[in-house]
Amino acid sequence: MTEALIFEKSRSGRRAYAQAPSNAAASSIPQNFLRTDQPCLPEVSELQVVRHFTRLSQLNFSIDTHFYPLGSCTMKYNPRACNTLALLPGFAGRHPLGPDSHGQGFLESMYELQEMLKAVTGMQGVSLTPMAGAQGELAGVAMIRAYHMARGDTGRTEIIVPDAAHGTNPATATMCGCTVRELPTDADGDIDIAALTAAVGPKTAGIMLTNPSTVGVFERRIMQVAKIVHDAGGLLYYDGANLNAILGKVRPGDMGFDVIHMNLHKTFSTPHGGGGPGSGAVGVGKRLLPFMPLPVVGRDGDSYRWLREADLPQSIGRLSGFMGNAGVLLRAYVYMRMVGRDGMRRIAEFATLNANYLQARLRDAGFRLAFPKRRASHEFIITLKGEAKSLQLTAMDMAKALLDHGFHAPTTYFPLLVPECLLIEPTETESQEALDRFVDAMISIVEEARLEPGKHKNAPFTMPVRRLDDVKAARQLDLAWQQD
Amino acid sequence: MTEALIFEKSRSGRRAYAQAPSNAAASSIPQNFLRTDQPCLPEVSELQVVRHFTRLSQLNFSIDTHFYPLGSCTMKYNPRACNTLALLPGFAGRHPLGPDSHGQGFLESMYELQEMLKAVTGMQGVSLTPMAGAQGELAGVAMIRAYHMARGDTGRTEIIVPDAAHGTNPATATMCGCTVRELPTDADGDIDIAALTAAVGPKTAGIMLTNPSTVGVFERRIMQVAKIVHDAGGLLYYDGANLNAILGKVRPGDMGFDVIHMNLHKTFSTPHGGGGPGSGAVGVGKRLLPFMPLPVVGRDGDSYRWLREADLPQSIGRLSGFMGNAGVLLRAYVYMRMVGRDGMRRIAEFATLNANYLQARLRDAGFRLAFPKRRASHEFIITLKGEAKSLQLTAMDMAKALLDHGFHAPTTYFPLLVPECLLIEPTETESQEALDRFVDAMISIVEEARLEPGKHKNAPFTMPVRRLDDVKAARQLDLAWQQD
Amino acid sequence: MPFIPHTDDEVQQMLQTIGANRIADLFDEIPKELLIDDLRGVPDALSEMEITRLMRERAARDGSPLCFIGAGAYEHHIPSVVWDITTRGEFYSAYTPYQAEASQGTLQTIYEFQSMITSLTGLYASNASLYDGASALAEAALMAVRSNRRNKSRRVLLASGVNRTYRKVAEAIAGSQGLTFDELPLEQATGVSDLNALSAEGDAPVAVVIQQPTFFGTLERIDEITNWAHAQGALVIAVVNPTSLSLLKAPAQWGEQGADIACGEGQPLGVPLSSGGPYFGFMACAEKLVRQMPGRIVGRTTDLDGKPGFTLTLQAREQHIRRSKATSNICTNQGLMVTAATIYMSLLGHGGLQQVALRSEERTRALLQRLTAIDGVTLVFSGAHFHEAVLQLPQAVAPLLDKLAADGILGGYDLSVEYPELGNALLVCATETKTDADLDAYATALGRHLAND
Amino acid sequence: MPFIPHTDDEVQQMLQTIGANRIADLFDEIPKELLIDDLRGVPDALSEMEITRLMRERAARDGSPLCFIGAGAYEHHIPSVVWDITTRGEFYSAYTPYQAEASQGTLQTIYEFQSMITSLTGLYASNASLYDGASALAEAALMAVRSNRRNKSRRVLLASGVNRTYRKVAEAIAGSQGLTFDELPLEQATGVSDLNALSAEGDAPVAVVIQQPTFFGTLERIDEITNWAHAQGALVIAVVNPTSLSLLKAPAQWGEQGADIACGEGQPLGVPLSSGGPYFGFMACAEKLVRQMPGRIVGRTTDLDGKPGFTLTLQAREQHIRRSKATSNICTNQGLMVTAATIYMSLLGHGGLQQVALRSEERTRALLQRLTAIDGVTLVFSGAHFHEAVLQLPQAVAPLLDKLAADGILGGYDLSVEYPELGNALLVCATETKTDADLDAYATALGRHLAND
Repeated sequence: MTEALIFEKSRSGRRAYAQAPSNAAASSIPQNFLRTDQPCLPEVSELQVVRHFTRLSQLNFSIDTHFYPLGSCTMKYNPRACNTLALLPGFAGRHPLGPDSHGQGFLESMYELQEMLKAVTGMQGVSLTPMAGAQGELAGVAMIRAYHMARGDTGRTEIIVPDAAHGTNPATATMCGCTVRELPTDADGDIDIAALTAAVGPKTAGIMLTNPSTVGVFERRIMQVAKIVHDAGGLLYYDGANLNAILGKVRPGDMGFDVIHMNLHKTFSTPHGGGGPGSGAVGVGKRLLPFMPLPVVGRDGDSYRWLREADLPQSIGRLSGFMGNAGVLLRAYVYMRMVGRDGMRRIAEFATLNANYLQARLRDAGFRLAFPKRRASHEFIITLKGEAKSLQLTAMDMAKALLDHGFHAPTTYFPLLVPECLLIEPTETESQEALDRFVDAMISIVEEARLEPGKHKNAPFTMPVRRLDDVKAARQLDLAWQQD
Repeated sequence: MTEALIFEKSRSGRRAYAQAPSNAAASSIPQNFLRTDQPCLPEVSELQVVRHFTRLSQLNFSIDTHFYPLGSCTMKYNPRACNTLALLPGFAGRHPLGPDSHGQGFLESMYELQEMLKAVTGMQGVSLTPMAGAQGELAGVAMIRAYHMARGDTGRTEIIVPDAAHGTNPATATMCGCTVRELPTDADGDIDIAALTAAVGPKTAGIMLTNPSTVGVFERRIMQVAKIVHDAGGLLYYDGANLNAILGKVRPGDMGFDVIHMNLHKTFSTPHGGGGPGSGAVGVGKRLLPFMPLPVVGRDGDSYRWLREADLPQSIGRLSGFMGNAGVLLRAYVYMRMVGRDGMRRIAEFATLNANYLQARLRDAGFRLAFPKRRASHEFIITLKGEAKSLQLTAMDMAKALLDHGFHAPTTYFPLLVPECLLIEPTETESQEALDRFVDAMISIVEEARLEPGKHKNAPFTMPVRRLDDVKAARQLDLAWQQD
Repeated sequence: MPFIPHTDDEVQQMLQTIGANRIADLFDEIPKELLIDDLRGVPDALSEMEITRLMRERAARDGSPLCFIGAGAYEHHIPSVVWDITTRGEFYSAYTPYQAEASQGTLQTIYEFQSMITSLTGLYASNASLYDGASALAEAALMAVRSNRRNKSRRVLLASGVNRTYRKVAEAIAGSQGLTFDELPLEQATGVSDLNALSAEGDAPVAVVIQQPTFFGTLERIDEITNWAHAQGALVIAVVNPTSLSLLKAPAQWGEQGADIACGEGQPLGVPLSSGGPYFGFMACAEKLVRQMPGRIVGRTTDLDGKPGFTLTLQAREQHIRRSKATSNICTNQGLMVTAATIYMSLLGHGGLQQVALRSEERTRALLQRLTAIDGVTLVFSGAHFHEAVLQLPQAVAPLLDKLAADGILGGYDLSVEYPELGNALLVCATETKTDADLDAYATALGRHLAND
Repeated sequence: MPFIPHTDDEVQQMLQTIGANRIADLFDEIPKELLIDDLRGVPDALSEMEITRLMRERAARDGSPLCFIGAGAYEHHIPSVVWDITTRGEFYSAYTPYQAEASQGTLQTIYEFQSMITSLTGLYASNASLYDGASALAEAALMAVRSNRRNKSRRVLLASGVNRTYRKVAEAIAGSQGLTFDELPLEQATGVSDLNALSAEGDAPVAVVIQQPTFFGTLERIDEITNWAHAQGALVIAVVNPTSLSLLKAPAQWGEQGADIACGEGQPLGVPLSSGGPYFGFMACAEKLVRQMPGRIVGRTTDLDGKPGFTLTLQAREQHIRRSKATSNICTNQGLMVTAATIYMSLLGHGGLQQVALRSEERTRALLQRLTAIDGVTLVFSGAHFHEAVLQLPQAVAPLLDKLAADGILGGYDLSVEYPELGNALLVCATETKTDADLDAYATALGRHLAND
């Protein structure tokens, strides 16, 4: 089942007429400013649009239709109420430059969101403005840089990053004009302390860590790591991608981190939307408070207002045209209020329970764990190095075969240091049965491969398309439909 | 692809906790009133509910996903705005017994809807209260009965119905305590005038007609029919199932009808919802005005109110607990306002254009029309009598085979008088390409049957289930899930 | 042309295929004198933007008052999931599932709905819905007459607590077939049927209708009346509130043999108040009556491969097959509402529905406590209530309700019109949606208005 | 436990499988001193009913004022279809389409979006979106520096009409890599860049940014500036309003060679104002620059059977592959907004989008006519405007805006803060959503407040 392009359904002169305003008088704009060609937007009826995009939607896997155990992405249930309430006309219709007097309901919610995020992270201040995790990282590293610069400590331009880190970490360091120094991971998934000690020095701006780390285990010597970095004059950055694993149990602020970004679209369940919008709110310790990105919501007695340049003169500045992904923040606010104080802790507990259960069941079924001596956090890694060799069943093949079994694939080939790896994160909102069925599918795929090695090279078999030619996609670029 | 029952996903103690109110104090109701067993509602999480019903929805064909050329059902595009606006909190939250002062926005819309429906039908009064076409029929026949009774004309208990009529017509007559007299249809699809003349008499309460009729053609001698029935003392009932075919072109009131029901879920595009809710508003001529079912919206200057028993003392009474399917009426109101005066006529014109085009293309492709000498109205009939014999391709087989081609089946085996018939209604919202593709599918099914007669006995092949055993369903009743 | 996809070129091509010159030619079989030129009375088209603005203004005019009216339609919290999923195009824009293989989503949903209704009522079978609670009672009465052939009576006896509007609707719908409806007298102290009147009953009725909880929110003596009715050879029809069934005895458990038919208004199960509809009626019955049930019924069966699947069944009862001999003329029912209700019940589960019932009952008690603390306001009926109750006011009800409405409070349903014998009686209701602040607001406003007079 | 499905029995079974006694044991690798007991600062959970009530009250408090503010975010009618379809679970709750075979819906939608953006801009390729218009400009500036290796400058020259907030954002994001931003002077009479200043320019900038229409709603001399920039060896970055592109010259047509990169704010294409986000930035570029583009890009390819399909492509540019050498650190972008915009553009088509543009322009003219008829209110810049314009008021702007806000009218954007040299300058905007009555209401209120002082 595939769907023709919307352009192929277009007929010159067709129109969804209820959607255009009445014909306007001719433009008063001089001819030399006007375009002479006609852009190829499709000319289709309203029913055609509805049918086209409804059918396209059905070609997707999604949380609402499938178990989606994607490591490092926290694909938990997105409560519907969050969306409904964020789209209430009073919120959805509010102009970003409208006066604070017509936005107290919104601003109060944002202020309370800042307070709740401070509480769960143990930080001293929160700015909601970054529009995704990577922008939160950028804000964080920029604040670290600004801190050193403000102290006249201008030589600190190195950011230390573990080799297993998310790609956004080194990419962000570069964007902030820093250089990257990679740190090896030891056999049990911890940071190599000797290497860290050797790495820090007068050039150290800071270190970027995820804890639990990207290999799915908690960095046990985090306090020692913090001391080494702080003693060397650097600051600690917490990548919040895995915050779900420790919510309400441990706080990055207590571990010694100076700055954190939170992926609200992971931990606080705002929708992933097929690739965004996210939200990368940042939290800071005392040292970085003056440098937070603008705007931030402040409170004067019973009223709320945006803090601007005059309020935070040392701010690293603005990262968005207005004030970040406000509607995403509203969804996160609603989610946090529905989960509540006790629910926060349960998120970490049940996410961890599910991950450890799934890890135990897969281990018992014969799969090889990347870090067998460790507790799983909310995710864990298995390696198919053996199966790739003996059964011609690579991590990629397993991923595609799982699609045929009605499961979205786990994250594959990340982190890069584990060969043929699957990074599996079940989240707290999946039931035991769902996990059991997933294990059954993994087992049966291996059984099939035993009977017919290499069989899954051609998987998936039941999707709208078969396996796609990525090499061709990159070599013979076809990035936009062209009218014949 | 099928989906387990929601009960099979239930686990004792599981709950969508955000959806229940906080625990209440114990009930004050004495023990003897309380139930002692626990009803088997499923115990599932919110994600499980979302996933279950989202996946179930994907098992359906629908207008939003497929061309749905179901005769006599007018499966046209249901504009999304109609739903959105009917669910605005001020409308959706309004209690039916709330004071008129808190319902002027709703009542004004209903008053204007009544006026617009009067305009398009040429009737003198409209009551919006019937909740579906069949209830509109009941209201209509009850009014006819009440009219005769009020005149002391108590012997008029016979309702004349063409043999091709919808089953609801005779069933309604029975429900109103009348007997049914069937009238044959002639070879060109018109009423047999001689038979009509013979049928009418002092027992005649009225006649129920659809025009264009259920065989898809306009009853050309409608004025003569009206005269015969009226002269005999009977009244004429218009079954509005096919009103879409003549909207803005001809008005039942002008044809001589005394009462009409409209299927707002057909002509005025409120959603069919997998079997309702519909709305069967009735329009009446002058003679039946006093008998309209309650309530009706009245206007006093600038304010609107429900007319009740005191306002219409001869009313046939109430047909619903409150005032009918108000939310459906709102959707129809929005639709009519968006279509507007000129759009009404275009509905009939383009529905008729599509039907005649499809009829011509199928005829040219070798299919046999049931009434080849006639214009199609907004629908038409082909008979597969020949194909059933020569290719073992019955109307049922064609219907199931069309599903495999991505088209919903036309209406099959109705009207009963045409053997192996398909009643096909494309509606005005389908494009020429959609019709062409449908013709292509019909042709290719016949081609397949030529190559392999009887092949489609086993169709469909690509649906979530294969052809279902209806006989077993009726013999071994399984109407509800039972806990083991 | 809103919603019509045709371009001018296509129209010309299509006419050519047909062999017509103009679209008008396609109407040439219609007598010329019938064709009209213009539709006076229908205004010019509005764009979606314009109608959106208009309807938003109208909806805003109707506001969001604090509502303490029940009387057959109840404000409950409706989870966002319910209508988000129900209005998915695949449910919203599908037809009645005649083509079963292409309608398994709707059919399985109905099967699950039927399972839930049979479980709540304790009865054997449920249909796929009727229009609403009132018309469901009319259909139940007709069904009882069809089923109870030994009893030639066409008289239906109603317990005193049956909603009077339901009676009117039953009379309007079933009256043409000669059914008559009588009402048992009300026991003034308790607000339920006076059982002493049963012995005075003459000819056995064909059916007895018992509403539980009653229209007044009181609890009827269901066991006694059910047993009496069965002893008379009458069938028993239960009219029940589905929320209450999470708490109260299921109709199948009433008396020695249980009610024969249960029906009621499905609105409390996730359906918005929406000025009275669309709601849905539900109906369940004992095994022996299933072939007399009106409306659609879904059954589970198997396909050619032996896999389970769902289909409409027992269609021989229905109008499209049986025509004038059908069990009812019903065709379209309230499918989408049933989808919403099935999702609602799945989300709540038994425990959640019971919490809604318990919380509503508690809220009503809390409201009564506050209101009867006001001078001159008293509770009319003794005994247990579900989530509604009748108050006696020291003044005429209607003017007081107007004053409360001006405060944004809908104070209840004025019983003095339909039940003048009850005096200045007001039926009030509080569901789980009402906070302490809401109850206080009502009590304060009522107290103020009564003190000012 | 909201949203957590586990029953107590299941938890016990699962712990047994793991070999742990309690859930707490699963956290035994975490240093004990780090574990916290309680989360002060997070309130107790609210049920969906409770949070619904709370948020409805807050949203109602923010109201629905009549809005004449533009300044980078524009109120347009959003057809119901757009968000009904966009929020379908299959779009809403899907992840970035890394597993292409299970994500063809999202991928094809993005491919169609890219096609629409390239067609509107006239450029070769579009990415799958950036965060918003302002950050898109920052990325475009960085991209220009990467692409324009012959030019060693890191100075970016901005036309006078570039949104000042965009400049601030570009400085915050790109400043750490040594990029600096200068602004051409404003020609006071016309409200566009003073071209005389070009000859005074010293070192050639690496890129020139031209916003069309300008922040003031005026129309920049795009051809002259583009040609000048290319002559200097600078790349040209167009910042454009997508609605206006249905009417105005496409960036690829600017000057002799066309702009090299176009970017802008996608919000006008069906995205609600929503206090400033989520919106989306779009970006398109000439063929030679495609491998320097940041963000995701979807390509069409074929599957094992040769059937067409869609996949993420050119991933070697991205952070998850290239890490510290990536074109940007962007990962998550604004996917759902792109889905909405694609549906919006499909519904409107070229003709509909042009009608929106024309009608907005006409409404703004009609507004200006009414407002400049008020004593002391004048239009600041001569020449053509799109759907925004600057007015000079006879009084300080801020207090007047406060008075209008009290009337439920948001009168525009106060320019006097950012552009004190313009005096009491107010930027006003009227889109197709404004009726004559709306315009009259604004004019009447403004006239009244000015007359009263």
